[in-house]
Amino acid sequence: MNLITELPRATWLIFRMHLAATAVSRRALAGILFAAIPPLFAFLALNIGGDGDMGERVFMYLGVLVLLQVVAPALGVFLGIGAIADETEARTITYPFTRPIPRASVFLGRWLASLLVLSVLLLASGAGVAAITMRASSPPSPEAVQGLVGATLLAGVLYSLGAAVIGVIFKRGQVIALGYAFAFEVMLANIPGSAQKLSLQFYLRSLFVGDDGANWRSLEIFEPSKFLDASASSERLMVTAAILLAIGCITVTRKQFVLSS
Amino acid sequence: MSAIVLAENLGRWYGEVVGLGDLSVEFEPGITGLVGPNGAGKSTFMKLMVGELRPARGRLTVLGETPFGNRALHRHLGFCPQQDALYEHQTGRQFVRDLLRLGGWSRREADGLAVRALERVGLEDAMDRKVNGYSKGMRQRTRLAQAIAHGPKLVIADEPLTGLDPIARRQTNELFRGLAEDGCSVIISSHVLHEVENLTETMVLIHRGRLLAQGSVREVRRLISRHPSRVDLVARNPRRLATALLPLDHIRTIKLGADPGTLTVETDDIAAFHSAFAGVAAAAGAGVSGFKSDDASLEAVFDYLVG
Amino acid sequence: MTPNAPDGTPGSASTTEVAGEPEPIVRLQGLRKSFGNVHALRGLDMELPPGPVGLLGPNGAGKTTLIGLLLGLLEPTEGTAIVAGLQPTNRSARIEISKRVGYMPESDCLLPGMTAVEIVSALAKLTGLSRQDAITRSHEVLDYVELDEARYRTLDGYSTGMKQRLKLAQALVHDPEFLLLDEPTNGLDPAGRRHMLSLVEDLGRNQNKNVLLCSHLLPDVERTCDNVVVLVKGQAILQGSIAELTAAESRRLRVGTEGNASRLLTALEAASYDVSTDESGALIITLPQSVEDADEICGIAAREQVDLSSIDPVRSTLEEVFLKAVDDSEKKTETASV
Amino acid sequence: MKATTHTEVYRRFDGELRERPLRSVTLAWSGIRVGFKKKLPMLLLFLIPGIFTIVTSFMVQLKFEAEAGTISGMAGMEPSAQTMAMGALLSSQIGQVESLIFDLITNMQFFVVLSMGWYGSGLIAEDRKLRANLLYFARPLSRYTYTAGKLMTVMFWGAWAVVAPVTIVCSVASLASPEWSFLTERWDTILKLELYAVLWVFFHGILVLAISSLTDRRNRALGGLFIFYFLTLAGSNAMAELMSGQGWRLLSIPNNFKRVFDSLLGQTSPGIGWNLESSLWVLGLLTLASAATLARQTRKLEVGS
Repeated sequence: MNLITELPRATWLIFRMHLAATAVSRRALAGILFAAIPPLFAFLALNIGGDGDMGERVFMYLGVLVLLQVVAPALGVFLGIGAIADETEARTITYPFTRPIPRASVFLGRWLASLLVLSVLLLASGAGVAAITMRASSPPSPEAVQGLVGATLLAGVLYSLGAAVIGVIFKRGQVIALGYAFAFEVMLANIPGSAQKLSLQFYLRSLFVGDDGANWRSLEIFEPSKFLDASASSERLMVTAAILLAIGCITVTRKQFVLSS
Repeated sequence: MSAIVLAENLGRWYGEVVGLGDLSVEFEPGITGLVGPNGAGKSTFMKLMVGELRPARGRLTVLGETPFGNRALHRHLGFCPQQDALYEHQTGRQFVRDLLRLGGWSRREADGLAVRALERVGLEDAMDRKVNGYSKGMRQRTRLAQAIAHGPKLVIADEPLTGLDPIARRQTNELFRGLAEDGCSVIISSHVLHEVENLTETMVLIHRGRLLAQGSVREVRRLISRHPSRVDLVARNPRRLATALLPLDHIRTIKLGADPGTLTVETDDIAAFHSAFAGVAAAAGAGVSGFKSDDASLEAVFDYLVG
Repeated sequence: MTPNAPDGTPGSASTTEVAGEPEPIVRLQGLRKSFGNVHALRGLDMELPPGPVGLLGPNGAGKTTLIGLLLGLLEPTEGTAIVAGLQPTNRSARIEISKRVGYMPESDCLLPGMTAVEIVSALAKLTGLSRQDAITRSHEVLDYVELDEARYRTLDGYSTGMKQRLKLAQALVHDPEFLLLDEPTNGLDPAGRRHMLSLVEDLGRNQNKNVLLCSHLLPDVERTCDNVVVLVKGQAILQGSIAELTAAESRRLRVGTEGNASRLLTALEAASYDVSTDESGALIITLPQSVEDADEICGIAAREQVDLSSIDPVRSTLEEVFLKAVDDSEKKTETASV
Repeated sequence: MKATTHTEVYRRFDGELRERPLRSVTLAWSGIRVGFKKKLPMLLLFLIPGIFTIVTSFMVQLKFEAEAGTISGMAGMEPSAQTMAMGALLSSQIGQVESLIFDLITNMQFFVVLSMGWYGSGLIAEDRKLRANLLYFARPLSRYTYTAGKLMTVMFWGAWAVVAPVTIVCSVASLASPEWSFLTERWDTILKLELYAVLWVFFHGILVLAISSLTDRRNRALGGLFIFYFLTLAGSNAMAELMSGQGWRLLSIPNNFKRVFDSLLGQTSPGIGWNLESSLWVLGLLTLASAATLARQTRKLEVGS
């Protein structure tokens, strides 16, 4: 059987196996808890002590500060890092690797399963915040909602994929991935200047800031900034994702995993 | 007979640490025991055979194929790894079934094969329980089940008997014999030599990453001439027996034991001793009641070679 | 025995002796332990005789639970467990017990990154040795297990054999009178295994330690222990001396041949011997009343030109005894349940 | 002399077994020694606080010099009115020594949390994974001693990164101040600063340990710690921006420590309008929750499961 027909089939099987495992794991439970926080905050902000007149503000603040900047990277790293690293750490990688399937399908299947769980969590979280704030007076514009939720989902794809690739390559991958997402990114993205363009957050923000960055200006705590237009930045994110995916698949196919005994 | 595993100058290092030095060996169909002291390279060799690692030097073919990432080979290969790792959230049945499905079987077929394999390893009562509740021996047998479930031509098992209680061990040995009868080749590694010895005559002994000996224990023993063989005898009248044995020209020493009635003989040619003994003992009439050469055991051979 | 011991009595920490009859180090009476619905031990009565004792049992027989109880980590649901004359019912008794018990766990359990001396001396200090004692004593026990220069290296490069010896050393560091060794030969190669067994044997036979050796490798138990306890489904189904359990049968011989076994069998049957073969192809011969030795068998073999390779009285191995005991107890529970 | 031979292989031990009071220190020390062998976190732990400490020390030095008006005090030159004014300006720009030290801790807190997490998240998780608890609890050792030992280990690393820099900066301040006035007149400030540093380390240490005891994978513990820390931080900032209610700031651990610091040193910072009790409640409850988690999890370890 050739690789073209074999890869999707094996990926699908691995995907199903890992999905069943991820869905019932304590990791997913922790994920649900974390994903529930932005909607919870939105609800509290509008109902307790709030004047109910700031649907848009609440949406933008929670969406950017909490959902896009913390929840998406954190859950992305947390769920994505395990794609291969979990199996090498648990030393179970031997089982799929001694089966007649392309090795890349193990990476793909497991990452896709994590991505599905992650996307459901992020979508639910984003939709929750949107639903709560849309009911308030002065709700966020549908474009902003679409843009931000879309950006969050794309963030999930990129962070989880990046973490998965780091997990394939490095032994202590999680520290590197966390360090990148929380120390490096946060620093780069929030310092004005062209260094921003090195961070994923910059492109993700470009997706929802609106034509002249109007949505961004409503976030007063951030410096005003010049962004790319949405289509160009989404294009670049896609290219990044494709490169990461290729690196992941090739590394898994080529790399010898030496398991500690 | 064609070789199922063929290694030529095979080597694999972990950084500066040698896993396997320079190994050239051929495995023939049937059950083969891969023995050697800790750190001899048994596990590295097995990982190379199943394609978990790539050789750093030399050539290795298994069933005529190079193992690393070779899907065609993995269809015919079953591997029972040494590490006690399973997918903890699954039941034994799910575990074996899911792995079978990766081999292309439909859900129904895979389930049938999984149940059969689990029955074969004696887990039929426990197969619907989660593996994290299994005892060590049950986990070991689950690993074995996934290695045999797809009807492979070659089963490679790394220390499959470690941690098993005697009952499970007896069952596992029977399982290996059954597999061999069905025409499946089996390579098992072990430290516990007398168990491999119960299972097969054919051994490959490696030490420090090199081949030290191969063949049946008995043959290997014959090849080692630098050590005389030792024979322990028990007789009512040991001195008379000693006198009768002394003229045999391959006898090197005869020693009366501390316990009354015991006698230890060292001989340069154990086969000649075996063929001469019955006649000499019958003629001497010394009342022989025990006769045993410890050196024929695998452990003794192992000690000579490694020692 | 230590030839220069200042006096003949065992060390000061030994158990109280009652009228020459030594108090068993462990006495269990009707011991039950349940975890919810799982009954790990169901009425265990056991007295450990002094000296090395083997504890056998299939996986899941309750050995882990028993060890937990003996270490005073668990409390029995019912019944009593007396270890070194103490009942582990309160904290001070438990502490007293843990000072007199040395435990070598089965699992790997050694943290990488430390050297052997560091590990043993740290654990010694945790047991209550002073700093000076801990260092001296660590080196003593490491000498005893023959962990030489490697003791100054970190664990990362240790082989299984070295780790096992290190685990034994830490169990010995406070010189306990009762040693609980859980699978000490697991994963060892023949040389390592022999070394470990010689240490266990020395501790049990020469150093007057009460050793409880848990092992799945019955030849190990047979070699090092005087007595054996077989645990199945939370009950002791067999206790006794190994020598008695595996006593040789003087009237039956096992004769090994270099080929041609069937020819010898026919000839022996013709000479009115009662002969059968075992699974390895050797002949099992029952001697008639008038015959005392194997000379006649040798004569027949010589006449038939069959080369003999061994003659041995039939002796049941501990493995056979164990398997039979387990089978019997299974049959018993089956009939009970029917 | 009476002839004796000493050929025994196994030596008896007749020494005394006592429950020594400092056994948790033994446990901590062995954990620390293992930690010293890890290179990368060691770099993180020493380099970054090191840089921050040097910079802060320099600033403190500068401040005292500016106050004394010797900022451009070249040899033989009288301090002119101009340099005096410049000194005063600089002095007001640099701010109080206390806030310099607070900024020091704040600026490096993420690195310190990362490195404490790196060291600490494996402390109980790896014991669980390897079942090393069997070695510990088969000895006369209670889980309290065990926990204390582990806590000391993680606090040791925290202390290196937090308490040591504070001490160094305070020493520099004492040296730079005219006639040791910083030490003699404001010794209570030094004590309070140290107290604050120790509190900070204790709190984060117990948090790290509690998360570590919940899993047997150090990576998961580290991930959990990070998510917890950053989610509360970002959430509290966002909510506080949205709502004028200050209460939301209580969600973030660094904010609470800021409040404690202000009270301790009698300062007021902009944007902190809640009372000390609330912050103490939040931190206290978190500490209590961590301690309860530890108690429950180590109990499981103690019975060998």
